[in-house]
Amino acid sequence: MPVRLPFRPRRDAYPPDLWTKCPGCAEMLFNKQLDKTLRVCPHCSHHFRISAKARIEQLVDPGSFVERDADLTPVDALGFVDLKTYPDRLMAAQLATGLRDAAVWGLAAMAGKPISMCVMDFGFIGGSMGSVVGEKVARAGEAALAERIPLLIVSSSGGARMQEGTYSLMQLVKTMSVVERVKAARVPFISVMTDPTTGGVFASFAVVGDVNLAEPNALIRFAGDRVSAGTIGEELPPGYQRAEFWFSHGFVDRIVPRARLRDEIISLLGFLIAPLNGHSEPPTGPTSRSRSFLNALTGARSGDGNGDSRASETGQTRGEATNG
Amino acid sequence: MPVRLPFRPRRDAYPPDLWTKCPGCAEMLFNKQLDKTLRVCPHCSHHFRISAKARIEQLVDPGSFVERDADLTPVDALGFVDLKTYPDRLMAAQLATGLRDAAVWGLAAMAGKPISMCVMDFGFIGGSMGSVVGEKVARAGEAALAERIPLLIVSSSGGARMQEGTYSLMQLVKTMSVVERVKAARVPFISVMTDPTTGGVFASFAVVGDVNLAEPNALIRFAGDRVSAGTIGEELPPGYQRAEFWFSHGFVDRIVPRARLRDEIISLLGFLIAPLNGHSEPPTGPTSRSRSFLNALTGARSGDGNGDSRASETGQTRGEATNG
Amino acid sequence: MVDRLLGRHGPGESHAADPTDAVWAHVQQARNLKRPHTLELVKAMADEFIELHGDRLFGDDSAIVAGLAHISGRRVVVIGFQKGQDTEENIRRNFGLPHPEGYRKAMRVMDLAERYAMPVLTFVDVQGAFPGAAAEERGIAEAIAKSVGMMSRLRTPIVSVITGEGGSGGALGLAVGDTIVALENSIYSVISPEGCAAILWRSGEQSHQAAMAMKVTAGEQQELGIVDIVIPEPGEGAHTDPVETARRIREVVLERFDVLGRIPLDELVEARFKKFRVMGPYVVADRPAPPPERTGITDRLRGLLSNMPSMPSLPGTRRDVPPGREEV
Amino acid sequence: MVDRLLGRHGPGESHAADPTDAVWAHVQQARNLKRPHTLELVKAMADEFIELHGDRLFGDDSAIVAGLAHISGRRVVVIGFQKGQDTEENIRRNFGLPHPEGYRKAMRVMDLAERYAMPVLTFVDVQGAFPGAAAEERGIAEAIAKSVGMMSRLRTPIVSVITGEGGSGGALGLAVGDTIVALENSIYSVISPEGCAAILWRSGEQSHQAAMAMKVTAGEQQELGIVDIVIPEPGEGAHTDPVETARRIREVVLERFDVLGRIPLDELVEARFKKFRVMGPYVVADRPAPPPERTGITDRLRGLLSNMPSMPSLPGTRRDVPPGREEV
Ligand SMILES: [Zn+2]
Ligand SMILES: [Zn+2]
Repeated sequence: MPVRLPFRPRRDAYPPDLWTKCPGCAEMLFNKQLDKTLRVCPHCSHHFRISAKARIEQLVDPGSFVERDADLTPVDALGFVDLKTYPDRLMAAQLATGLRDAAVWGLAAMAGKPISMCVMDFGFIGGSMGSVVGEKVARAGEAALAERIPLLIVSSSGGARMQEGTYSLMQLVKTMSVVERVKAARVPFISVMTDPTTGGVFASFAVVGDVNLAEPNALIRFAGDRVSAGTIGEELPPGYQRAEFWFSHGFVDRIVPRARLRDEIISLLGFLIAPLNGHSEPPTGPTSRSRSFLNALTGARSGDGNGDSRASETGQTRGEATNG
Repeated sequence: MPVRLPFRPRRDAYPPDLWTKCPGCAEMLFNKQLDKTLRVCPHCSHHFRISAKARIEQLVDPGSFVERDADLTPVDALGFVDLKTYPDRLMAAQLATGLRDAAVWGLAAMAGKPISMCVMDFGFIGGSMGSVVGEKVARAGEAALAERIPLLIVSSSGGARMQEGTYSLMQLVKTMSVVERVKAARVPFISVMTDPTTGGVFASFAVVGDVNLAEPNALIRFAGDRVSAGTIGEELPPGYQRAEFWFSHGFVDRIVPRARLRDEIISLLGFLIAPLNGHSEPPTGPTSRSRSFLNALTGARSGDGNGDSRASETGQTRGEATNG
Repeated sequence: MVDRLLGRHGPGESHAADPTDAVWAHVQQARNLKRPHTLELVKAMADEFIELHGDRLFGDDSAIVAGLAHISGRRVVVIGFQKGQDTEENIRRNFGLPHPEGYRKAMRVMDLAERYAMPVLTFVDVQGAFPGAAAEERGIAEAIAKSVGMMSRLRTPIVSVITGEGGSGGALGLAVGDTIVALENSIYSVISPEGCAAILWRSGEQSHQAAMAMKVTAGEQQELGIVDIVIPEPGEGAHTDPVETARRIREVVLERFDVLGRIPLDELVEARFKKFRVMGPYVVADRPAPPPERTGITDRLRGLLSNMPSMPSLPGTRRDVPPGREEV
Repeated sequence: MVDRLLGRHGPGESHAADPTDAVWAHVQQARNLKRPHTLELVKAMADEFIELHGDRLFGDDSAIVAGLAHISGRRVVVIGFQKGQDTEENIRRNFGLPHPEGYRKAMRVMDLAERYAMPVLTFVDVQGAFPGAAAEERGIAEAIAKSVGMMSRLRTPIVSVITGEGGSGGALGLAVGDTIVALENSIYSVISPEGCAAILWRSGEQSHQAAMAMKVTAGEQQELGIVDIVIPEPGEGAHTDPVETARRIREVVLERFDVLGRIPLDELVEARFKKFRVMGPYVVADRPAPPPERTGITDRLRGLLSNMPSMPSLPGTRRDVPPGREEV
């Protein structure tokens, strides 16, 4: 459940300098080049962690993302102090990321089709899930439900946020209860697990997608290895708790390299189509409500099920993704 | 799936002489005494196989069982000949058991409450499931469904009956599709697995009870040990595929000695009460339909949920159980 | 022609005069590892295929594959057994023998089919479920029972195609369809001929007789009313022209989906229920039982011949009316 | 009185002046292995109890027990964690640390509860799910997620009673109820104090501070709105009088079932959804964020005192109306 702070520091994901040393192969990589390869090492395919903003830009039709509820801000309900106060930790994270908390949700289009999406940002206190993150996941799910459009959640989290105590734990219930409604209504839900997806995020919405995708070598786990190895004293095999481990154990449908992720999701969305009323035959196209909704929000053409009608880059700019 | 004929011969279950040697502890047991202990060895608790008739008498309120469809008779649709013809095998089994096939179904009362039940008889071609057995299981389920009374199935079977070819295989679908309807309608289903419950019977209705009970040490398995040990060449542990094995592997709720079986089922039926309409609150007592049905059929008082109101031994005699 | 019906096509086969040998040649043909399996067929049939993995409980069974396919513009869930075509793949696929995880993956993907209104196409080609302790103790029986039960009530059209070996409960676990199709050289049986012979004849050597007695061939199964449609195989058998085989399957399957897709779901599920509810003959004893039918080989071949150029029949019309109790 | 509230009852305990030590004594009390666990409680509460076993998938987890109970004439499904009371039982029960099979058994039995209209009573007392590789690889995360999801929509009343340690997701997997009850000396936390200290303080020795910071005690959890009802423990704690403890639990639980049972199922499930849907405070940024609340120990104890003689509140009245966004 907990956030384990000794994860790779944020510097690695957003280096201030021109070069980054690949932790996979130790090659020095030129950052501009790395951005062109979606922050995947061209030598060893190491997938660097990326921000929610970068993730959204990589996935959705250009300019189609409209952030919602960017103004939701965490509070220190417990008056929590460890080595720092929780407000100090929050402020530092907010300054470093420009986010108010570790998740961004909004509406977007993929291949011209509307989706509701929520993306976690590991750079904000380890992507930990407190009340705001849970709220954003829930609202993304509720929007998917209301509009009968697919829900896409990209996880990147150290787990529940200890500083909000059991409120953080309750976010597992909050998010799962919405996801259960999404599923009961036959609204598609695609979960993408990226490095890392752990603790309470893995033990709630991230693991129960209609389809679970994972990036190669992503760390995915419930119990931390300190717990697993230390407390229980078991020897842990190599590759333990990596995406490929979960694939072979039946919890991940597909391991998808970042360069193929957008196309795979679009392909899947071509199959997972919410029936018009949740209980009968599939629609032949987007519902009128979804269509007008999409048009209104993104200016995109309504999807015809054949792939690549991208929304034009009007209306909203990319920059708004994380600026709300 | 198949019947394995080299099971213990029927002689052991119905010895013509006065004494039986216990296969569990090698003690010689006086048959009349053995009948009083429900054919369980008083020394080692070995549970002898018993006929459908004996099973019914042990379980239901005295005189309450009314057999249905005793006249269903198998046919030789394939013209099947192995070392004998199928009709010859059928005739021998019919003469030996007084049954027309390996299952008996009917309506009865337990502690005054109506149930629909089907009991298999291993003495009839190894309790193998052909079209008649499948039909009787299905009809028992349909009666439970129609009357909204619990379904009780006591299995004792070598598996599907090879002499009826794929018709026997289709009995898995026939029975499961009825059981699915029973479950969807929230009608209780208790499965009792006795020695042996194997092949297609284990791989259909027997394993999917709301509650699965098993007699101690009963052989329960899908693949035969010739297949498991011979074909695959694995070493099989002691106790492999016995009731206790399935208990520890999560497929049997409770192992119940024969002497306690009736009481345990009655207790369970005190909990598993079909809601009046399958979708809402539980009834406070038997439905009026069930009550009149039970009264009409057995002369029993309607159950009040408190146990022991036995039906009087009027109307139907015990002897009809397997004579229909 | 008789040879062809019984599936004796391969080079070097003896044209046995003994009908038992002819049936056995058919069995061998059904087992030919070069026949196209699920992945080969779906690749030939579909414009797009995305395989889904894992049962979300324990593992991903490589002996059963499942995924989403676009076939001629139609979204279809495809599930089937996957033998290997060579030793290496066979080892990786556990010789096509599934563990419980395979059926549980199938059920998970069938649930997607129902929820997102996609018809289900299953390919059946399996000797039987894996008979080892690992499959047994993790509940292969439970997995098959649940899969059979789920298919019996799934609220979307299902077409099952037996492409090779339809072996016992392991096959049935994916073979509960509105329409049961079989490739000409396939077989379907309650137990393998070897298993049947070992038990009833007390000798595995009688497997040819057992295959004969169980009427395992696709044509015989159609005669018995188990199989609805038999698809003739191209050339010397499916393995000699997988692409044409896939084309023939696609044609039949799409026609079935067209017909089944027009039936309201309640009626479709009710018709499927009735289809299997009435399978298996019996008589009521107070009427005289009909004399046992002793079909000779001549009759059997005649039956095969008359059924061979089989035409699709309408489920829901043919199957809606239960046959009389003494139909056999 | 302060001592009592913080659960420092055992013989030989030092009456620590440091509030951190007082909280830690409470933690120790919650972990006392002599406290009654699920089977002890249900035996004391119920006229009849039939335990059901197995997840129908892989095994039977001895760390979670489930079954059918008659309690004062009412049919109730009881599910709970089961630590051992001595070393031998603890080993057999895996120290009360569940594997996925435990939650899957729980879900199977909850399904019976829904289908046969029995309310569900869960007892929560677990350090956390088993953190070893076997639990991990068989999907402890998936099992907990599914159990939480299932409880959030189960169409029957659910009352969860935290009797000892409410530890993390492992506890939550059985703790999604219409009403959350806690024994006075129990704790509830997002992570164990030791785990929290190891991560945030980089030292397990700060676990007392972590327990304090996370406000783990039943009374504090009630203040935070997580726990609805706190039940005072008899004598020197639940372990000193298990029968009286069970009696007090039964009284509260039956009252809750009476109230919850009168709510139509649609409303009940909607109210449960809303209860958890609004948990967790946040603000909207364009309004000034309230200054961080720094509750001192004095305030905390005052809070505990004022909440201690807690009365059952009506869910559906108290919880139906979402609190304002800035309620905390
Ligand atoms: Zn690299
Ligand atoms: Zn004995």
